[in-house]
Amino acid sequence: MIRFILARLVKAVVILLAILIFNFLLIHAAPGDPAAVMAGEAGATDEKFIADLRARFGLDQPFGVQLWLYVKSTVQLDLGFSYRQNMPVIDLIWDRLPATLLLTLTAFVIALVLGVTAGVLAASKQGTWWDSIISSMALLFYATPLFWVALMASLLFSVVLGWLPGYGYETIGANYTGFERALDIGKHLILPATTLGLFFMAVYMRMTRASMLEMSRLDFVKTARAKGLKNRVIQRRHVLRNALLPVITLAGLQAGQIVGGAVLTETVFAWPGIGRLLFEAISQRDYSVMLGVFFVSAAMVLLFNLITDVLYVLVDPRIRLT
Amino acid sequence: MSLLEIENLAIALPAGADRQLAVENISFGLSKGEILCIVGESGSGKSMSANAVMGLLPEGVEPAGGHIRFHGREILHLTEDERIDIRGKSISMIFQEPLSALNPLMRVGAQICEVFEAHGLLTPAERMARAVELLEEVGLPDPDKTIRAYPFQLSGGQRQRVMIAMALALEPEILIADEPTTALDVTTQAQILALIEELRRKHEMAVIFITHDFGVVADIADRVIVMQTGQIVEQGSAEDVLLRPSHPYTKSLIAAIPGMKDKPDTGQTHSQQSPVILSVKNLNKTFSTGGGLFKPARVVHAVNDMTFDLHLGETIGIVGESGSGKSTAGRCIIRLIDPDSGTVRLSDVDLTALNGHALRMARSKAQMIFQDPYSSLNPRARIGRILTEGPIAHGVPRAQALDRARELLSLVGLDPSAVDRFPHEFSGGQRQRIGIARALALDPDVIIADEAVSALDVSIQAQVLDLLADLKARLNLSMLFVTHDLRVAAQICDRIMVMRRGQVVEMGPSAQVLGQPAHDYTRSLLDAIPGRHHEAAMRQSVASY
Amino acid sequence: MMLDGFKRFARNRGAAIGLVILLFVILTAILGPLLYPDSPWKMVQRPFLPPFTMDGLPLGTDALGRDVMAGLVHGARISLLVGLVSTVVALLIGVPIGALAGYFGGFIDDALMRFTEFFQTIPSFALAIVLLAIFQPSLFYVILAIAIVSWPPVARLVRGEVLSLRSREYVEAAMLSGQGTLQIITRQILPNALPPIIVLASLMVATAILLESSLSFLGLGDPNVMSWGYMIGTARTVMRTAWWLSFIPGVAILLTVLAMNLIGEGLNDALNPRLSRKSR
Amino acid sequence: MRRTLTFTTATAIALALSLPAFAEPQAGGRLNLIIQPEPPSLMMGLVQNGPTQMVAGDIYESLLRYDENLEPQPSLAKSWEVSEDGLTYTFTLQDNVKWHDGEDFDSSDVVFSVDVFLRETHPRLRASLVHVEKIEAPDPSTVVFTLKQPFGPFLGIFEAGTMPMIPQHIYEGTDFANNPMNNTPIGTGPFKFEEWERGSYIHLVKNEDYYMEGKPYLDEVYYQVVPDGASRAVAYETGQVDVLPGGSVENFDVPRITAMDNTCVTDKGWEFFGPHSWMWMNNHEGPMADKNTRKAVMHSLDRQFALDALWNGLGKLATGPVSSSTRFHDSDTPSIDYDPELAKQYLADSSYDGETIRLLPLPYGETWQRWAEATRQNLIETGFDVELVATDVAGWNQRVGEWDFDLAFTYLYQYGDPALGVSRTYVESNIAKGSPWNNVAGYVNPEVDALWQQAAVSASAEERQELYSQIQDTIVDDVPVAWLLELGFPTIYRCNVKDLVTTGIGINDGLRDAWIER
Repeated sequence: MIRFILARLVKAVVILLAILIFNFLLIHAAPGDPAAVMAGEAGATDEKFIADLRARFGLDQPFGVQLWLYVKSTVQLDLGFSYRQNMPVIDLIWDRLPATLLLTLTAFVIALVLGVTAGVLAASKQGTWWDSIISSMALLFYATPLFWVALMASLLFSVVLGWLPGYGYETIGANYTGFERALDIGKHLILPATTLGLFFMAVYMRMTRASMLEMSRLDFVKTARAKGLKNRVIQRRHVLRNALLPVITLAGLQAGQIVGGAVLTETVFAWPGIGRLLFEAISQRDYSVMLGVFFVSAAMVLLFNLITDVLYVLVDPRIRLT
Repeated sequence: MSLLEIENLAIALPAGADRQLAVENISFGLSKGEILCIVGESGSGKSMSANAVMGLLPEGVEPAGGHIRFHGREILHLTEDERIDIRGKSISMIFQEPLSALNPLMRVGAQICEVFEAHGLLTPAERMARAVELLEEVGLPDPDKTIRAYPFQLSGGQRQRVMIAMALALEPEILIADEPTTALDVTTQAQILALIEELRRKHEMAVIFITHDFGVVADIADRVIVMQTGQIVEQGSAEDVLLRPSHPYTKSLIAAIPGMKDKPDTGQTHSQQSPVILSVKNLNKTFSTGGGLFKPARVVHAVNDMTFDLHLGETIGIVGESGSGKSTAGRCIIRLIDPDSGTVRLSDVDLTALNGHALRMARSKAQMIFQDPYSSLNPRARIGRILTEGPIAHGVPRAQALDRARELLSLVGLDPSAVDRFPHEFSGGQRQRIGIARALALDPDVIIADEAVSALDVSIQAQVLDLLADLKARLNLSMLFVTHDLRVAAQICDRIMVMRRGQVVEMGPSAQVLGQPAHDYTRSLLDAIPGRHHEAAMRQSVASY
Repeated sequence: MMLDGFKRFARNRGAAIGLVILLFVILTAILGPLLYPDSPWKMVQRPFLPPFTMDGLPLGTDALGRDVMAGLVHGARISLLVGLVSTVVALLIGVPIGALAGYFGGFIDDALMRFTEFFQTIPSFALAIVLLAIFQPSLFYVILAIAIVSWPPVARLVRGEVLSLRSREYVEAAMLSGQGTLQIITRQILPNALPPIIVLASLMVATAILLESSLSFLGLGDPNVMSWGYMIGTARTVMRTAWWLSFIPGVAILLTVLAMNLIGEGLNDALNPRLSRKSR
Repeated sequence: MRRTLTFTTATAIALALSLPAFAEPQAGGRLNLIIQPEPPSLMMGLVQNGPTQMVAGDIYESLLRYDENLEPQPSLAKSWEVSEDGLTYTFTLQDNVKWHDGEDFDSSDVVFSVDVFLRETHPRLRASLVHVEKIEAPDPSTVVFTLKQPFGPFLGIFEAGTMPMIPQHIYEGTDFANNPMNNTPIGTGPFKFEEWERGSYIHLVKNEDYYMEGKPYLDEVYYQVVPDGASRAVAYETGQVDVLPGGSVENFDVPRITAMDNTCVTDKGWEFFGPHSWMWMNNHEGPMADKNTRKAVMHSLDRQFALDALWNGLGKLATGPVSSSTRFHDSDTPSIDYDPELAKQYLADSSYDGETIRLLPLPYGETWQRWAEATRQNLIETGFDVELVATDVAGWNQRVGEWDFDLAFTYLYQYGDPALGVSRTYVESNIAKGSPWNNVAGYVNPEVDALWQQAAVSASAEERQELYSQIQDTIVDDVPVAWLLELGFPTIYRCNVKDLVTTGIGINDGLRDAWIER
């Protein structure tokens, strides 16, 4: 078990290193010079100003040196300095990361819990109108553009109905503390987390349903019936547990998509997370921030993967014990 | 009054199946403590009535008429709750594939305890204690430890013992065993049969034993029912049915059982004098699995220092149980698997020294017949393409290759027009004939038959074996015949090589290996052959008609 | 076998509905330029004309007075084009990688799968954004970016299929009969791996259309072609005053993607009754 | 047809502005504003982009501010004198001015700020400082600037964004760029920096020790960061913000929002900047090197449609290089009108033969993107083949700076005087690859260059007017760029927020006087 996790960690580190180099190459292949952007926004410029900026960015160093410095410092958890924001990148990310984690984890939990529940319901009522309704809903969510749902949801629930706040992380300047603040954040979280979670909910629901039906056909379910177990027990103890394995695998594979979806959701709902930070950084060519966010989001994906791996292992003894 | 009485049972298949009723007119009784064997080939409907007793018919399959009475009470149309009460408590069941019949995610102890839980019996601690007792009773070693094991940690035989323990938990009056030993090695099968026999005696339990193997029937049956395409064709006491079969179908089945003494002893001297066509020297292959950064690899010696010569026109059988390395050996010889060391000389060419194109060309002289008639033919290729691809790859013009394909089809007993059809249009036995035709298409010097008849029903098996024997005689083929079934090997092989865990434990002329085995392992294999002690009698009975 | 599949497909009500919708969209894409020969960019009326208020402009006009119906019709071509072409490109990347990895196993498999895993670990949408930031958004690069982020599942699926088909006895028979590796992969293995690939591809078209619209929404689409995603992206800022401008193309995307999904499900039920649900 | 459209916004503006604030200011309250995009830093000596100026304009001050006619008004200097020869400028500072950390502000801070700090860090000011011989502080409340030669626009550079006062006691002798105090800016302004929750808001609080008795009126100010235009509109509608500065919501949303109750709008407060938009035309090479092609482009543009449909009628058609709010604008310069037929004629006379014109939109949001689309359609109808080249900000900078375009949208501030904000984009000496902010078009006219030179160093306003009129006539005929609009940025606010825009610099330094009526 520990050995398994260690092996996974080593693999994750190797992938992270590869991602570091890849990101660096990728983003440096981009046209556009951050010094020029900054100079532009300053309103006017001259040679000296741009040269100064380039020196401060390290953009005057040879390419290889920039790469080496980047990898070296990243390994030491120093993700560089954003001269545009005048802050260390790690601080910027650190500021935004909790919001993104809160959003993605909530969406993930919503998707998983609702998706699996609906999937179980649909599978156990296979062929009834319950099944049809749940399956159709899932198909619909699966086919709807995320940003569009987000827009429509904010229009409906925030503007037209006025039930929920339509943007932001908390009520600004309200200075809530403790439970009140948590409640406030929770209210702001509902729309973005639900819209982000909908698509994945549909995915998990479909997977759970299909997997439940497939498991129901297997021999051990027949054994369980031959024992005289009640159907409810069979569904829960034998079918569901086995059916969850592919769902967990899928959830791990989709971690990356959730983080990616967060870019859209955070942009529409003004959620101050790293997805938005990334989009802003890309349009401003803030190399160090882009690289940093990329690195961190990839690390997040690996973390998600690790969690699902561990979950998988906890559920499936075949991996744990061999 | 019988314990269980089945009367005029008919079971309907869902619309669109190949026939309307899975079984019809089924009537039989089962008395306390009796072992009733239901025998039949695949598709005969032999499992259906047993499943109907449990109320475990597959989806869409419904009882269409008749009665099933348990202690005189009609149980064919019970509610689910009433059925649950009977299942596991009064009637229990074990299945063919013990790995898939156990929940892979639960410890075996928990799965046994579930039986008590399902019927609301005992406290959790008592259940555990009972489970340990049960494991002990079915002969599992170290029951205290085994109870915490997961199914994948046990061997096939052990898993089937767990299944039996589970079925025994509430001391049911009837045990339904649906092909419980088919997936097991022959020695394990013998042990399980003995166990069922013993438990039956101890608990006075009635057993419905479903099987396709007359050998097994001969070993354990009190009474026998023979089924063909949904009908009972013959039933009676074991002795009557086996020794005095009345129905032609029963007779043909009994006659088709591969015998031990069929092979005349003359072949040996003849082929030993002919030239050596295939020479294997010091062949080795090890597999290592699961190696990783933090995990030592597990090394399995699949083929250990194998050496032998195959003469022109000779057939050598490579016999062993699963995991003995017999298939690996066959594949190493033909370079489907690269051996670690050793040489394989085919005629004058060292196959182990070749690679790439040269290997592909040289290998045409050694061809293979495969086990599974369903996966050995490309489902998307017409038979014509399947039979001509090889020759065309070796430069034969397409038209000529196609003519040859037609010839080959006739040779293996199929209509030449088959070239235009797809594999799924043929039955298992016919496909196996196509596989043989494909192997012959390249005019090989040596044919390796890997369990070539194991997946076939016994009557088909006999036909294919006859075909092979015939071809061998006509074409003077040299053959390596890989099989787990000593009876089959006996029928066709000149010499037999017995393998265990990668080692050749014994090799010699068939008659000698089978008649006076030198090695204990060979002897134990021979002893475990089901129905062995009744064979002579049965054979005689069929012959006398 | 294929014929059975077709029957099963045709019997599936959802798939039939999907097929009808998709055929309609395809027809629109083909005939659209005939019905609306003018550029969809042409400013024809006053801005923000609501739907059903003027003859000849059934869906009204957008922020610059352009005909929404014309945009919708021309957008159908682009959405389908992006969906199909990017899927084909993704297949061209993913199938060979998966096939090689699955067939050869060992080191090659390891290397290719690490490579694939690596692409799967990077959040794909963010990767698409960065790729477009680098290449500058044009139709070509939009398609390329979508293909680059969507091939890994193909590679994994194909690898899995090839891995299991490779050990089929008919493949061994083909090896023994002297056929070359390439021939074995293309003639024996891939045709049998086709059903799940077809299913995955149909779903990928749907995903690609969604991805394109998401990118356009963020302003990373090709500014010279009228696509549905572009239309929503444009209309987002005026959603409050002219909600129908984002609603209408949104519904178009929804229906098309839904149709692709329904067809994918139908194909799945028809071609792999038991298979391939696991593979995604 | 299009001309018949009615835009009510313009009338609303007129109404809002015609109501002078007679009521007595009330102290207290909190003001919520949108800030878009989030500024990279608030240290105005180091960063001078728009968002930084808007927030830091309340923290930092300069010696002067300017009214809507660009007349200088007292700020940190309570009075000033200019010598007859136009070479000596003497400023007398306000009394009792303190930095936010309690230190006294005096003339040595001014000398340090201008001569040391900003000379090092502020490129735009540096360009003006070349005219300055020396800066002296004869006593703590007096600063004297001595020029090498007369410099006409000199009195126009004392605005906070151009010349913010930097605390000498914090920065002297340090590495300016990496001083940790950059994150907690210290100025003399009416509001102090309190907190910056990145990605959410910037919180400023009232400077209790402000030198003007009773001011500021507001207790605290929140600048809220909301990245999406639609969300910003929602924020105003749901009452979470009170002020939408120019550019914070898409123009398409403006009519709807201004129609709300208790909502006022003004396009004042931009006179100092005079945002002037045009399309760069690549005079260096390609089709646009031909004057006839350029004229064809200019006549193709339906700018009135753009003004009405995209800018809600706010702003004006630009008539030439100098904005009408900038000094020395000549309203008699003949302008070039929308005339598709004439455009086709010019095109026929030009050397253009069907090349694809690469048009770069300004990546500043929807309005600009739509504008480029409309422009492309205008040009296509004249007979050009036009392709939009999508870029982000960085790509735009790169392409424009490298002259890798045929047409490119842009707009620039004019800072009140042609010598400060106009000449830079037309003189030959300012042609240099690498920057998108100089004479990118590559316009060369030595005659005009000489006139620019002469006008800048003239001390006489009449003489300057004459020179600048001459310049405007010549340049308009040469059409080096395609002038579009004098942009009107609407500031939208609740009507009970009073005195929000009182100067030509707008809300960048307006919160000193603002108050909320209850």
